[in-house]
Amino acid sequence: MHEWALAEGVIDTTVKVSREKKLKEISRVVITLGELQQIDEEIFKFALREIIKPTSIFKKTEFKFEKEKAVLRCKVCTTEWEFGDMLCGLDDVEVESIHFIPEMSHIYMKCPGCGSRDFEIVKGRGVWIASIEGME
Amino acid sequence: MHEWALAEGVIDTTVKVSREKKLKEISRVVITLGELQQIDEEIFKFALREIIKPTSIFKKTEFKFEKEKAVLRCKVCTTEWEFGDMLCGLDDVEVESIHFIPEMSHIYMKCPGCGSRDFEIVKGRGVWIASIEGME
Amino acid sequence: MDPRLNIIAHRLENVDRLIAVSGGKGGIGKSSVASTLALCLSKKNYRVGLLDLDFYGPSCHLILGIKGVYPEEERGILPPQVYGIKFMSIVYYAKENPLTVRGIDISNSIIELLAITRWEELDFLIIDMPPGIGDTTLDVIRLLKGVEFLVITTPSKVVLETVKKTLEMLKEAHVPILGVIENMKLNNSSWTRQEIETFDVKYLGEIGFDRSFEDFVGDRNKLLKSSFVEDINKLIPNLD
Amino acid sequence: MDPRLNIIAHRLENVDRLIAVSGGKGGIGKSSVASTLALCLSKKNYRVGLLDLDFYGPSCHLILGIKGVYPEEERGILPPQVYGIKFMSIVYYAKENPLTVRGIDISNSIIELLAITRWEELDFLIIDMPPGIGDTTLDVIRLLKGVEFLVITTPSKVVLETVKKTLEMLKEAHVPILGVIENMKLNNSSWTRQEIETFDVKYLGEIGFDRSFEDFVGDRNKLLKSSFVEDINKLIPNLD
Ligand SMILES: Nc1ncnc2c1ncn2[C@@H]1O[C@H](COP(=O)(O)OP(=O)(O)O)[C@@H](O)[C@H]1O
Ligand SMILES: Nc1ncnc2c1ncn2[C@@H]1O[C@H](COP(=O)(O)OP(=O)(O)O)[C@@H](O)[C@H]1O
Ligand SMILES: [Mg+2]
Ligand SMILES: [Mg+2]
Ligand SMILES: [Mg+2]
Ligand SMILES: [Mg+2]
Ligand code: NI
Ligand code: NI
Ligand SMILES: [Zn+2]
Ligand SMILES: [Zn+2]
Repeated sequence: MHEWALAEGVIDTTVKVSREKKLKEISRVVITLGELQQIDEEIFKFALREIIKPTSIFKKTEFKFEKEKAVLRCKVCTTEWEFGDMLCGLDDVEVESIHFIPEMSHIYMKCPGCGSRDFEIVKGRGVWIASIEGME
Repeated sequence: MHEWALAEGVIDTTVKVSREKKLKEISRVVITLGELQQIDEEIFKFALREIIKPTSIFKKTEFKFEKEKAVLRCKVCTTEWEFGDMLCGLDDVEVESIHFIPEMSHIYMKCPGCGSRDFEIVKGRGVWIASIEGME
Repeated sequence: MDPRLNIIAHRLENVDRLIAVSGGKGGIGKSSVASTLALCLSKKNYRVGLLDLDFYGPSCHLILGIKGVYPEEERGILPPQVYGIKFMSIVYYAKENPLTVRGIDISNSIIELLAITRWEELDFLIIDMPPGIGDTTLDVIRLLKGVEFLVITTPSKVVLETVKKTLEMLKEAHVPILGVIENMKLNNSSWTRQEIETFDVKYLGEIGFDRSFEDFVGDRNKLLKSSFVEDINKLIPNLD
Repeated sequence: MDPRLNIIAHRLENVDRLIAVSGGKGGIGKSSVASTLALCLSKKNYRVGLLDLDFYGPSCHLILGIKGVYPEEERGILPPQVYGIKFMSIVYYAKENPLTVRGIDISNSIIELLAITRWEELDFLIIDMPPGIGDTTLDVIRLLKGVEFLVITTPSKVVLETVKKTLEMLKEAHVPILGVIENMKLNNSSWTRQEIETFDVKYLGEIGFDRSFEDFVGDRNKLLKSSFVEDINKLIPNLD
């Protein structure tokens, strides 16, 4: 349940935006869940619901989740690949390290083209707020 | 005339691409000149012409230049600004350092919003090949 | 929008003092000072956290002899408490492996760690910084409001030249500098003190070169009896 | 497409050996060894270049006492020749200022420097590496084909732990490792040698702790008479 800490980040940021934009109600928050971090959507939703309880601007909020595949690109040979293709080669401890700190993927993955660990996380890293909508 | 070295990079890369794509003639190379590096277009064109002399694939090549304004974004307060707005505040030695290594701009510029030097070069850094067109 | 940036300040709101042990240069004793300082403060019954942010060469766990512990997962992660110190390090996740990553990944890892770690109430959070003034230093400055820098140097000219760059950078960014500690002192030269004072920065004192320091590494009880610890204890009152 | 990446190999095609002096850890004597090695090789009439890639703490110019020179601009830039060494450093452009930049900017600066510097014919290009195994190390590995790593360590356990990470990373990336030099040796312990050899890496020899080294810093003539130089000269035959 370390997801809770990230859910707090989403709520906190939304509250901040609502203040800046003087929104009285938040109608929709779209959250991107990058594949690399392997966040459990149900746990995340549960955490969000628990955290917002006392806050009125969230009375009618819809939390929409979008999953994003993780794409990695090698800095040496420019090969691109998806994390999903490699997941089965990883053990539980490795997946857990990546779950906490997605960059740990550099320890447990290599470029399938040239074997280098010098790759970029192009997309699908972790939790991201795609948009926040509300009414003034 | 250190422009020459970068022009060699353009020609060399174009030759490499022509080999990979089996192009017999290069019809057009579009080159982006980022404002930050303050490259002189005439010098650059002259260097290109001199370098390609012996190489046949460049007989009918048009080199098209596109200037790109340099945009910087502060990592602390997210302010965005243009290099052009700050250029008049820099002396010759400072501009020359940036001309050689555009990242030296971090020494001579600050965020106009908060004074931080922790900013990103969003675009308009230096020489870039936008496209290479040719015939097989 | 990055949901992590905004929550970091909340994670640290009950930490009284954030002290980043830095210097820009490597091998000057940043990790030795950070680890020992945390140990000494905890001995004095302060509530202390120690955060090792040198991801390429994490050392605090080696110096203090910390192993076999792992954070608890509870609405984030709770750093394990060792010798009274709440200890957080990338070694929990990277184990003994080299981290073959670039600055952007270091930055993202630090942001993640700061966003999920629950320090709770602390009097001091000591942060062991890597060499350089790159991503880690810039992120600590932008994300940890109120952070104070404790700068280490040695009696070396080559070292001081780089340390001066760090001091300049911090001053220019209006980051509070607690002062400078001169480590690995071999003689009585006051050259470093003079150089530091022309910089208008406080010279906090010195730590002697301790020939047996390496023998104590990894053994907290021996460390506590070292001249290094003696010197650190003398410096603590100057940190206010 | 980045026009710089492709030209770098051409800039170095007439350089016989590219040697990156590294270790992952700071303060172990990378810059001291790199600078002195370049000096000694040049004394032996080799054609030598020295490239300082530690952009946060450039030190080679300080150790060799190089100042008042600047590259010539001619179809790129030509490094000035000092004491027979073609010397390239970020100090030409950053002067004495701290470089408040992130890894991505370090990477871009290095690529730029490698793309425009004309080394011409050289027997050796010695590269002084920064601490860490981040952007600089990764770029040197990906862009300088044929580069060999010369790894420095000291008799310290804390240091060796980080140096081992660098060795592991290099081995895993199939980068040639010339071997390891043990610097700042104070006694006759063979502990480091044993540790290195279990790693299946060549132990090249040692450099003693030279108490007067700091007094010689910046003065090439004094340096040349130091025990440090004596030790380096003994090691040179092992670099083949
Ligand atoms: N006062 C001291 N006396 C003797 N050795 C020291 C002292 N301070 C640090 N060291 C040694 O110096 C080396 C570098 O110390 P470390 O704390 O790892 O530096 P940094 O974190 O700045 O890279 C280690 O081998 C350490 O044991
Ligand atoms: N063999 C040695 N004897 C004494 N001092 C040394 C020796 N090698 C290096 N030093 C000193 O150690 C410090 C760090 O050396 P430096 O070459 O800057 O290390 P690095 O480049 O690895 O950070 C400097 O003060 C230098 O003068
Ligand atoms: Mg308080
Ligand atoms: Mg350290
Ligand atoms: Mg040759
Ligand atoms: Mg160095
Ligand atoms: Ni979790
Ligand atoms: Ni020029
Ligand atoms: Zn690859
Ligand atoms: Zn700003």
